[in-house]
Amino acid sequence: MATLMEPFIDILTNDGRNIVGTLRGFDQLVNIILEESHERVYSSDGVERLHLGLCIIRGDNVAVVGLLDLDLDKRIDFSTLKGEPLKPVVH
Amino acid sequence: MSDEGQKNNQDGGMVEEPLDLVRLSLDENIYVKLKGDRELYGKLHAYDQHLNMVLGNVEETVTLREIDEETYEEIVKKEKRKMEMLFVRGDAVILISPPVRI
Amino acid sequence: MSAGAHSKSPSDFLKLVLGRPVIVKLNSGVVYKGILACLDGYMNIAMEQTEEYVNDQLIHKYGDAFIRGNNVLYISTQTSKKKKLLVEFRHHRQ
Amino acid sequence: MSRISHNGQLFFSFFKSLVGKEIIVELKSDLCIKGTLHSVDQYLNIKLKDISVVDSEKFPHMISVQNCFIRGSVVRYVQLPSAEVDIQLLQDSARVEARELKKK
Amino acid sequence: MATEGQQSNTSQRLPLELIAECTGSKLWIIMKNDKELVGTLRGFDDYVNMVLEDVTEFENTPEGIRTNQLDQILLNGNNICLLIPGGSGPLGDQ
Amino acid sequence: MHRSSSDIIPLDLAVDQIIRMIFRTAAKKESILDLNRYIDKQISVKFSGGREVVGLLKGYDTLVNLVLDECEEFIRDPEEGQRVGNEKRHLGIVVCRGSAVMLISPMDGTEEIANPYANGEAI
Repeated sequence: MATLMEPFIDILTNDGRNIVGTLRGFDQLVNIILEESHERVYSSDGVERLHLGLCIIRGDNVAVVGLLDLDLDKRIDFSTLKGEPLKPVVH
Repeated sequence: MSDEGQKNNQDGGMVEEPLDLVRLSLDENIYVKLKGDRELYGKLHAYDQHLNMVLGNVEETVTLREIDEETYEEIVKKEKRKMEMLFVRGDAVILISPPVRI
Repeated sequence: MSAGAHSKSPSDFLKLVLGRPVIVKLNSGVVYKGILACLDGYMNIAMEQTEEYVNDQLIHKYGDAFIRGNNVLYISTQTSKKKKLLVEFRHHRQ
Repeated sequence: MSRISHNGQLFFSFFKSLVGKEIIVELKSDLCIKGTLHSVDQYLNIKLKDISVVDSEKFPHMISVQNCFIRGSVVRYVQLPSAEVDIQLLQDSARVEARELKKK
Repeated sequence: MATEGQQSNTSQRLPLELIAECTGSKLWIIMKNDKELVGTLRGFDDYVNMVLEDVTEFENTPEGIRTNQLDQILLNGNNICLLIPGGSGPLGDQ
Repeated sequence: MHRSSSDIIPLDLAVDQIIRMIFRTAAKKESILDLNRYIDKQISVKFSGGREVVGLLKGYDTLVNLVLDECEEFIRDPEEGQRVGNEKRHLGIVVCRGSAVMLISPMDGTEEIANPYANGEAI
């Protein structure tokens, strides 16, 4: 876990959610603890942010963990950003 | 499980356990049926006990089924894709059919 | 299957059924009929002269077929006898 | 390409030999992520560098992500650069692996 | 899972023992999904894969309950939900 | 962890304690489920796949296989998968497979409330 600056994490879950937050803990089962996290819901009329705060995501529901580049992320205008909701993982 | 060999053809050609059928298909073109109405044709380059595989010059066929809103008929569409070299994760494999063995 | 067994009948069943015509039904409901060549501890199956049925319609034939064990619901020794459709109202008596 | 070691690690070794090459990982949610293979572990979890989502207009979820970890169990396919794969070595390793598994 | 000395009072019924006692008699099996089966239990293993004889398979379809007779089967235990010793199935005794 | 409700602790301290508590419980591997307490009591059991039963707990093992007596299963609507009122079918003595068990709760202390979503408005 980067100690200098808490890493900003972008998680895609198996049920097709996109959760963003500061990484506060994790283990080898990829259980992840995020702080000040929010879910980004993508639709044809912009991105909606649902505040979640401190949350634990169970490892077996984590599909992808991305390291977010804060500067890039800040430059995005989420009100106009269009996108389709992710599909769930189908085993 | 089964100890006595069922099919005895040439050396190493014995099918003692089901995975032997896959072993005998190395470097052969095989048919793979995957979950999610997906089918693959390709040359088998590698496999393991989980049925993870690497296939060469692969053709994938995805069968999409939709119900027509008005007529409630089922519309079947097939989408094909060609890929040169593909790793396939074994947990989605349903069935593998090797070429007919002489 | 492969681990210690309360009674060894699952492995007895396998020895009994090798080389015989079987019906294999998958969790998805798809049915395979053919000669059982061999079987392993994960219920992986190797079959010959395999026929694939979806809703009782023959869809496909394979010379040999390997079926991955995690999909298997059951392996049955016999062609199923008569099929009855009991139209029964789903809500039962108390 | 380094000799592929065995004992049930065939694909772990195979993927290690492709580190630094560009691959496309297709998930069981149909999302495709292109990137440079950075590392792999025995569960075939994959780390990619300099990623880009194929069809990113539709799925802009990872625009500002450069490196990511993908869980092995959610992978459907990995499209590989065929020029980088030594087919003969791969097939031989698979035969060796099969023989070693039968000895178990 | 429970505390080590969990079988403190001996009147406890151990689940798998109850199933073992059912060997040779009818067993009603209810799966996690909509499928049910009834058959004579021949044996089972640690994974509760089961060998059954004279099996009736009950499939819930929109048109009603469809039955299927099978001679002898090896049932994969991983989708089993409920086991009812002496049970006669969703339609009661035929 | 007994603390009087009055002392308010800063968030990051709370976060640290939560994290340490989680890893400590997991590390000790001691079971948090004591089924002994429910022997001969009525319990409700929910399974993955959606089935739901109630019955008297007669036995269990470490894999959470259960023995229930006078067991009844809630009838569910085929499409919706939700219960159809309180309609049940009688099953008698039943063994529940631990691998399918998702939720166990004692019936006493459980009380049914009106379905907050009953008037059909979407969540």
